[in-house]
Amino acid sequence: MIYQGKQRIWSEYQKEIPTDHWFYVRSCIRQTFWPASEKMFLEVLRNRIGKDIYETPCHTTCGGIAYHSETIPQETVMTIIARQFALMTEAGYENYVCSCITSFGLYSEVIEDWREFPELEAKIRENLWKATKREFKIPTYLAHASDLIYKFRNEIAEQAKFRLVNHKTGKPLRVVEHIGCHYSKMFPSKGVGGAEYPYVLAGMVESWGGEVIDYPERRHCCGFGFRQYLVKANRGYSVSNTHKKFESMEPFEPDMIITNCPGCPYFLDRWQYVIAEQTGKTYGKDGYGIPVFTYEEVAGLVLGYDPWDLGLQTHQVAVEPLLDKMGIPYKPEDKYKGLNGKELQRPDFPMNIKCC
Amino acid sequence: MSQNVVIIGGGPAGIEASRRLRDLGYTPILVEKEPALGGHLSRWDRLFPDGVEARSILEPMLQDLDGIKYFTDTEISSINRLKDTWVVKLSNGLSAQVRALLLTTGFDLFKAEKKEEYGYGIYERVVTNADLEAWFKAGAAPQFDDVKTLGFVHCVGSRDEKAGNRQCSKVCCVTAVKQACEIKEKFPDATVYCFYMDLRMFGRKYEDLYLKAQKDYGIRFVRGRVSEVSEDIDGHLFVKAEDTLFGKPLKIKMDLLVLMAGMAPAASTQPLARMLNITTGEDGFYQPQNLIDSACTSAREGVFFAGTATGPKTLPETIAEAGSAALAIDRYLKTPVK
Amino acid sequence: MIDFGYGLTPSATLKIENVQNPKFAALHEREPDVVKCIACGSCTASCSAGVFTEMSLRRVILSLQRGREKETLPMLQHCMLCGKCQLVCPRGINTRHLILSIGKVYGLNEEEAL
Amino acid sequence: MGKIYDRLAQDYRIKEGLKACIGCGTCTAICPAAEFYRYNPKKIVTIVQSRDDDAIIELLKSDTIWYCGECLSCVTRCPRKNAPGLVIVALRALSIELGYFVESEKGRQQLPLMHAMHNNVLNYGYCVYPKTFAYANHPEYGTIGKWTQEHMEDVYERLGAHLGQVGPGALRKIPQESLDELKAIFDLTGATRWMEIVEEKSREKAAEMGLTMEEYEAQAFNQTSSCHLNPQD
Repeated sequence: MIYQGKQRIWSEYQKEIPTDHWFYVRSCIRQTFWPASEKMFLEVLRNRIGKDIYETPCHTTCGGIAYHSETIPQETVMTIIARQFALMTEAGYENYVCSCITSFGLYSEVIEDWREFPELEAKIRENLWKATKREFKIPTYLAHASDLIYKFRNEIAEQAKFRLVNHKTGKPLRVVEHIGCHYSKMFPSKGVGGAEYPYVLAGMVESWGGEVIDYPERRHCCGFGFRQYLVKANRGYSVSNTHKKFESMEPFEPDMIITNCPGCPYFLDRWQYVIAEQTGKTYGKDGYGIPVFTYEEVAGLVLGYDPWDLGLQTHQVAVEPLLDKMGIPYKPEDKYKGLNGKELQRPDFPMNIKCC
Repeated sequence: MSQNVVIIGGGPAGIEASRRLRDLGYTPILVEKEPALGGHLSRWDRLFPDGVEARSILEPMLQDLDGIKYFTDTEISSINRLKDTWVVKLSNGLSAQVRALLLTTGFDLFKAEKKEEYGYGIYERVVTNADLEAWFKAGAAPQFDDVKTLGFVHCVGSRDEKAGNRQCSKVCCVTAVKQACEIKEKFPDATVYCFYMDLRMFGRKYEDLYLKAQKDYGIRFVRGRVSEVSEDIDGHLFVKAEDTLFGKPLKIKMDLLVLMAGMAPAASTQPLARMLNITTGEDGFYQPQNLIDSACTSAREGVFFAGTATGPKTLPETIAEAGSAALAIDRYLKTPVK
Repeated sequence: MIDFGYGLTPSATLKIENVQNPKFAALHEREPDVVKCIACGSCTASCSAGVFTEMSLRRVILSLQRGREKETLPMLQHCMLCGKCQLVCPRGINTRHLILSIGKVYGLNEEEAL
Repeated sequence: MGKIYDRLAQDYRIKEGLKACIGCGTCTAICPAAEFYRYNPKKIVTIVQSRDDDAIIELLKSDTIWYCGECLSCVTRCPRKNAPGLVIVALRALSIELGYFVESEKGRQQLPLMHAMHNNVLNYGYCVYPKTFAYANHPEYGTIGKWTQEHMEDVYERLGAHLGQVGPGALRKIPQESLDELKAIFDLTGATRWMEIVEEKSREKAAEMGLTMEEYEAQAFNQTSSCHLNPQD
């Protein structure tokens, strides 16, 4: 591996990211599986970095998952997106940041389509007016939430309480980064670092002390595949793709995985559980599996937030071995409690993959 | 005293045209930006289809430069039209006023690192056709001792809209087959693959070389464009393509991968085109009057072309065209100025 | 072990990392010309059996090279050794002889016998 | 130049995604579906490019067009700036429009998909939503997922989400006016019509298969035949 070769490519994909005043839209999947991650994103941007991030309760799904599972036509998803843009316009913002890679890819594609086919944009404007009496401006800047964390990665590093370093050995943690297909595979220039060697997560990992692993199936899809997961009969496809990635990364002995897309961490986490319960095979050390994180969770850990405030208790793959490596203190007894220490019945533990 | 002709570009086309013009009684002024004449040919080891040594072609040319004024390490500072002549100023301070200009600016090898998914400049075991020739020329085997499986990727930066080069570079197919046989001689036990889209074995004895590669060298041909290259933990490569004849994805672990970088327009093409106010095609190569019987003449008075400046060509084609360009210039200079 | 109602599925990817393919080597021994195939498909196009069946000599040769003989050997049952393929092969491969050698090397059993 | 092809050619995803294919196979080489299904995206593009209506109709009725996961990895690699993934999306849309989707096992999955997605989007404003993400249908949600569902209110409250609450925040209740706007968009732009087509065609197909709608939908969601997968070596 020639590191300078990657630096050269990264330098060619420098995306312009405005520093302030963003209109924020959430992710269906991130809210459902990692709600604390979105909370952390706003906490970091608003309270740690001091930026203006606006959110309206009236925004909805972008319709991306419904569209990619062929349950709504292109015209519908485009009009839903137009409505989101209208909410941004009405709120007086021009910079649009979304918490979902599927959305980000779709927004990028829709904006491109409208640019190439003005008659299509006109049709959608007409649709939106007829359906909602709203009008919209296309965002001046479109970013994925991770672009902003990337942009402020060094400010976060300055405030860091912990680093992606094994506090006993002082060695950098070996980190697998997983980007999410729709971030830059369609439009390489729209993603930090491009499509082949994306830098958005690698940049965070580097400035927070970790070491990025480049393993053969790094670019491969997590296997979500929309309908290929949503329909139970198809899930063999989904788990097989994750399995392929883990078989490929195993020899590199990663300490953790950091993800960009809200869906990927769910699949990379839960498919490890399924593979373990089905075949007995576990990855990582001592039968614990390889812990998977959202980039917000990693930022939160680095900044010293309580792991249970970050929602790490809702991961199936135990995070404790990593917390111990980083020297992050935590209260095992609080892991499965509700708000204000409310006692909840503890979850069952799986047979083949160790949990804490 | 004999009339001057300025030739820009000291590769095979420029040298050959200079010699022919000299033989026709002109004084060629040959300008080369590199420290030495010879162009890409001076960096190549052996030539298809018979494997003759490149220097056995180049050296006689270089020993036959009497009567040719040539300047290396020299760039073109400016070219201006003055009545029916061209005034050419060189970076060495000299200048010449001539009626005829010949552009033999050749091609640049496509920068293989632009095909990011192939990892040239990132994965140590990914090299180019030019790297391989350099090794052969230096008599040094590839720096890796354990080459058991290796591959050649055709059409790197050719027939590729994403890379901005739609054209076929013409020489890569036969070069790949030539190099595959050569490397098989260096590593007789190695399994050698060629990944191609179409095998364009158009020239005399090229098809024979292909047959020899299959029959005598056991080169394995896979019809499929390489899609992705990655590196495993000990630095070996995984190469992914579709075996399109089989209709299935294909993944091969390799110890060495050779990218057949194609021909891209030379960097000097556009600046000179602007100085001379001549046009280039969509592909970025110079646009001759037509590609049939006026391939050497430009749309501008007294500006001529030869060689790969007007698109990918083989060496014999380049040399032959240099001769025709010399004759075209001769005819032009013999016609009295209107 | 839990049954989730789905599971890992086999990969279609051809993994020919320098596959040692002794049978094909043996075939190559008998039939050096087998590697001369350029997959032009003339044999398949002219094949009498190919009109009614899956038979494709081009595919058979390729699958043998890839060590995937299982997928195509049964095709050979349909061959009637009419030899039209031999007339049209641009590389002059003695295809009838090749087919017989494949039968010998890959040991087609009785019902598959040519 | 068939009618079906002409109709397909009107689709913006075909305009975007299908220039001239040279059959080089870069798409198939890295396609996740090509590895785990009997599937080859290049062949699909070849058929569409042939403009042969009969072949295209056969495709629209087949399982083949439903194998793609829409990861769009193929888009990065095509040397001709094609997007096989987008061609698939266009084919799927046409298969629904023409009611051909019920002719294939994978296509029949549109019924459960439609119900799940339209329910989530129109009633909650989300594509995925905790209250409709049933552990029973998602055993891989794991022991921790089961726990999350059994203590849903407490867990989401602990994580700082606003599940079902008014005002901004994760999983907030999206105002009824906003949901009404989504419904209006669905009615105007064809999503509602798609639901009608899928329900009608599925009802016909269920009758033909001698199944109740419930049985038909359960079968589509749960059952898969081995013909989709590659032969085990």
